[in-house]
Amino acid sequence: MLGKLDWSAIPFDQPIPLVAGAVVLVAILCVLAWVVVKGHLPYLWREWITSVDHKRIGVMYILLASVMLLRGGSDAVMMRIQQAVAYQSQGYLPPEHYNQIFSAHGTIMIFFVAMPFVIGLMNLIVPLQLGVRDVAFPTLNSVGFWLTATGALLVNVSLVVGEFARTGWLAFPPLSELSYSPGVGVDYYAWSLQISGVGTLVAGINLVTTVLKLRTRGMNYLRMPMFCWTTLASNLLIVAAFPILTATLAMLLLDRYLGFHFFTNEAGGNVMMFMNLIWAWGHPEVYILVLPAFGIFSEVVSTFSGKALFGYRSMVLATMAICVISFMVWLHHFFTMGAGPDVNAIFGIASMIIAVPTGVKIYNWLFTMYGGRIRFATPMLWSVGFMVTFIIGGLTGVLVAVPPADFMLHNSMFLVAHFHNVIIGGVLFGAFAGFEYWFPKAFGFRLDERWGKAAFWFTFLGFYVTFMPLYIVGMLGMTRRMQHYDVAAWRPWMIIAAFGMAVLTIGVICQIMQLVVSIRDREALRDRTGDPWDGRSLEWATWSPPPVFNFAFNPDVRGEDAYWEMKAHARQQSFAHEEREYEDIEMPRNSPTGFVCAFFATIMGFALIWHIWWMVILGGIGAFATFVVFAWRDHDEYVIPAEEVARIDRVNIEERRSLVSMAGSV
Amino acid sequence: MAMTATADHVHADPHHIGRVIEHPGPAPKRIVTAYGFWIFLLSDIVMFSCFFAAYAVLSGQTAGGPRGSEIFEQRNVAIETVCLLLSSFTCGMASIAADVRNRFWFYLGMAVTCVLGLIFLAIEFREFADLVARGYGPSRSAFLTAFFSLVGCHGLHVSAGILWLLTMMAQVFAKGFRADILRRMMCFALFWHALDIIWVAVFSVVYLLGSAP
Amino acid sequence: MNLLDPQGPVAAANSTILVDSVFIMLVIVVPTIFAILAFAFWFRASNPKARYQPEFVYSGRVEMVVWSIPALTVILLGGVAWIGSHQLDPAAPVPGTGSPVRIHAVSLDWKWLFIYPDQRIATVNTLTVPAGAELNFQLTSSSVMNTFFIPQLGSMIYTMNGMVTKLNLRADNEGKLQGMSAHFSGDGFPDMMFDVNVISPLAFPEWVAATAKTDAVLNADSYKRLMQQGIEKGRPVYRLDDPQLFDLISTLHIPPGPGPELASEAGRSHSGGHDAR
Amino acid sequence: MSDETHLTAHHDLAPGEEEQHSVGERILGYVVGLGLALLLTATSFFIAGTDLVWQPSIPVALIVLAIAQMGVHLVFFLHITTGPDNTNNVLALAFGLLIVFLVVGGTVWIMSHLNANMPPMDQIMRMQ
Repeated sequence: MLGKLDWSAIPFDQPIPLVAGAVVLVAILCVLAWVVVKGHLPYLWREWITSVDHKRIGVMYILLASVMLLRGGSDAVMMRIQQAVAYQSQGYLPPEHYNQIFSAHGTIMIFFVAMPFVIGLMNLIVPLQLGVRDVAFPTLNSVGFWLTATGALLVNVSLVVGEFARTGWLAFPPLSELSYSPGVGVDYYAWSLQISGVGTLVAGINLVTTVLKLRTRGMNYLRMPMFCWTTLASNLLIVAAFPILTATLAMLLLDRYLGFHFFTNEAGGNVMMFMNLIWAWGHPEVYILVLPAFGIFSEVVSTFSGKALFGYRSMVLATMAICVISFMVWLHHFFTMGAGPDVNAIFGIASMIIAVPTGVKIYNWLFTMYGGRIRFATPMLWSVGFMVTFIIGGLTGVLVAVPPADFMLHNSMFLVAHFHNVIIGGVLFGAFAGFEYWFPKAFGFRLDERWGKAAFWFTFLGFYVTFMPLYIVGMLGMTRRMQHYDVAAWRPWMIIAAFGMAVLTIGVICQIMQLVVSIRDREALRDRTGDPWDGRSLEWATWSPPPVFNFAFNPDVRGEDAYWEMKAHARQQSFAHEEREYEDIEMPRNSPTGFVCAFFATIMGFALIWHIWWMVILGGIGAFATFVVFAWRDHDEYVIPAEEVARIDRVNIEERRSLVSMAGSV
Repeated sequence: MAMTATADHVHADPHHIGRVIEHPGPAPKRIVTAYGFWIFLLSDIVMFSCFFAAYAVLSGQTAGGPRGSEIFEQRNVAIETVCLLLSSFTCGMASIAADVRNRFWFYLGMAVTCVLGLIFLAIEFREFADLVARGYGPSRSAFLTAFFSLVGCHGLHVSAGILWLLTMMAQVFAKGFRADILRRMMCFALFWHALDIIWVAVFSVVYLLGSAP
Repeated sequence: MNLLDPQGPVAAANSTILVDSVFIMLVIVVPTIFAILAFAFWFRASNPKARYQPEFVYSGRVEMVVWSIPALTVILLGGVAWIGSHQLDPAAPVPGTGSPVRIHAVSLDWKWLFIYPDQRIATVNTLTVPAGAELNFQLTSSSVMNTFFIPQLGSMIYTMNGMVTKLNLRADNEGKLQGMSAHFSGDGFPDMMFDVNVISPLAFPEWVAATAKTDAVLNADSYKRLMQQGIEKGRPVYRLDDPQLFDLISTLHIPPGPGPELASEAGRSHSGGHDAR
Repeated sequence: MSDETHLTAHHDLAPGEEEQHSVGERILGYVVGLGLALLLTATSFFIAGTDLVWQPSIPVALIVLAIAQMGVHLVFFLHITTGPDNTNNVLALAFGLLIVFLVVGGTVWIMSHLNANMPPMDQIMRMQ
């Protein structure tokens, strides 16, 4: 009846996950109870859960990422403490628990923190920057989000029901095959990634189509803000790379569920092919994450330097070059598997070639600052911090692209330090910069600068204190994923790294405090102009938070830095403006399709993991029925009448004109 | 006027050289939907390419089991191919019928497409069942694993296509040729034709190249 | 275990390339970081001396330089990578004094088995080699993937079931080194450290002779017992019964090592890793 | 604004969409496509089973025929053309094909190198 599921699935013998799970469960129940008692449930259902508004979905993506950042972060804290204490002892985490933690940490941080964070920001901002009312497929957008949330949910369920993979975040066979991982851990891993992978693919298709087909009048390709370009590149990579992940995990699942022989030791299976395929996805994945961050930095550096982006065409070229070359380098993740020297050298050189466009980007940001008038608001601090940190990560990255050097550094703590260097220093700093930069746009008030700056400095220093020792300990020969060790020389560095983790944690706490303080002081921090940073692209042309239809009139773009041009134009024409004819606006109706679909996907995923076949069929039928019901509905749009649009817009224009006149008088 | 406009425009786009062709604004829904679906199809083809790559790598790993030339039956494959080709044609007829709002020809085209698809699936199913019965199931060797996965993945797509096709017919029956239903019809036609393209690769690479002794 | 303290020619070359590459890049990276900080500081909004040049958004000259700097660096490093990959290919010979020593390494769950086919002996978790001689490793795995790595001798390489990888190394100085598995392989993975004793070429035959006197015999049966999941704290040595043992393992004539037994039906696997505590 | 500087582009065609044609012309397109596809399929099957061509060239011929048939499908069934209104569709297709080429070609190349460097079991058995 319940497949493999019974009471022994709950780890009563392991207090840490049980207590953690209980605390989280109680917290969730408390929040739910509060929501229900206060009567917020209908509001949440109407305005958020069923929302197909790209801004709302973007915010929910970021919320999911932030919550999962805390989960992945606590895994990181536990790992650092374990490695600091587990010298010549077992530490406080037994191997079967420690191995789950590092696997979960990697999986969560990549798939459920970094991905949703950048997808959320793209969702939130790209339609605004392109001057359009929504993404190409609003309902699918909601489906994509909820499927991502399903994946995250399943990973967390594994904490208390069953176990998570103990194989590392890429679940290399044969360790992840049924004979060496007979538990449900790898199934949790694979199914949650399959489900969230569908969500990611949907988001990718959506954003590619949005950028290519939905730009407002006059928004030519070479007038798009840099963030739109990097969004395009990143989502093209999603569309091209995620199917590879899906196929690879499907093969692993076929091996595990139906006794196929893709990667088994027996009957001619080939483990090396898993490495090959998973990295054919895995390397582009890195650029899927970092390209949007590059876009965010481009926007931020240009805005806060008060200049257009230096070398815009170069940047576009560099972005698209990275997009294509990132598909030609995946072998560098397994130089030490024994391919011949020609293959190793060619892929090594291809990997280095990516450093060229990346280097060009750094220089272009540098020259954007040159001759600027730089305001060091929090987003700009994150950007400068990123530029310094990312160069170091780039250096060590090129270093491990040299095959002979990689023969020593592969899988070492040096490598761990390297990819944290680029992912924290690149993606996470970028996500934070974008969060600080666009928060006023999303919510209509700014974030507290003092707490924001404190968060930056603690995170920045904490990062160095944590990861520089890992570089050193890697040079001392330490390899990754060690639950304990006996080498005395490593110990002091691990203790310093654990201390750095504490500093990083303070940074995260400051980030939370910033949010709390800002929400408390939201009236004082209110932004009535819609353009708090003196921005240059179209998202600042509407007010904050933007109305559901984004723009009363789809803007007419006349050049690069569209909104900057409009502002300059408005000043020149001394605010002469003609009253325009308002029109009705059609917007997509909200739909519970995404939520219901994810509900069935959760059931199906859970049933698949535990081999509860009747429930799998039920979930599948439910998901199909959901889509048929969605396809059957007669009205998928509603109309906002012209008078309503006019009323809302006139208020905005007054605010804006006062802003421009103030700016003009300076 | 032209002068000022030029000056204005140069000012606006410092990186532009020469004339600028203005983007006309958001595309109509029909184009957006079909284009999005086109992107999805390309990603689906990338997924197939992984199974093709796996097949290429594993096709020699028979582990003492049968080789391709010992189990493939060209006659069946030829019938399957003709079925799919004809169904692509009838699917095209159905989409023309949908465009001219002709219900009869639409139903007929879709029904024939459905029947041809079912014949294809039946032949494929019989082939698989026969192999499993002879002990040559996917667990027998890595070659058979790759073969069953690649061909089975295409078969699953055809099954999903038939489910979609029936849903499509039911929608037209219940709602008529509404704009959104026509958009879906366009996507369905793209999907069905794309499956045909993948089948061309399958029968060439798997069955014909694999039959070589 | 310090990578910058190499004890053999392969490690010496690897670490020299490593250090060289770092310095080549530092030449570019340090000025760039300096420029970032300097520009950020000088062009701050509160600095009245900084000249605001909002129209400085394109310069062909700067673009040229900006593309050339990383491109040239990469061409230089690419050359290093090309030559280095070929010269330091793990399978490339590393000439040494005396006759080469053939060693067959097998990664087990979770220990290392070193077979000396010519000497007809085998050791677990300890590798004894003569200084100065070429060491010809052939490596495979009894079950899951591992990576054979002796940091101070250089180049690591994967071990995989049903496959044989090749690695040539040389240890130049007598002494005690440490090796490890550098690829996660399950619960007992951190205990896959092994000792490397580099002894003088004269002492090596003596060690072989002494080892060969042991009573323990390694054949297919005792190998099957050895490959059960578990951690080996001791350093057992064996007389090698069948010099073809490695071939039997790598060609899967001896089936792959068994995984953990599923203690309960409920998807939480329990493995030999418990023994470790 | 002046026409000289601001030319307005037209929207692309949707993938699968044809330029304005009469029903008869459209049906004719499908008929031609079907005919060509059947012809190419028949040729493929014929070549795979015949002794009339030089055997080692058969795989090449089959691959060329397969590519030709995919082209026929693209043109006559999916209506992909090189027209300016199809640029975006063709670019997307080209990107997809590039990825397919990289994934399949790269995998085959890498795996053949790895397999050659690490003789797996059956090769060793042959050597013995």
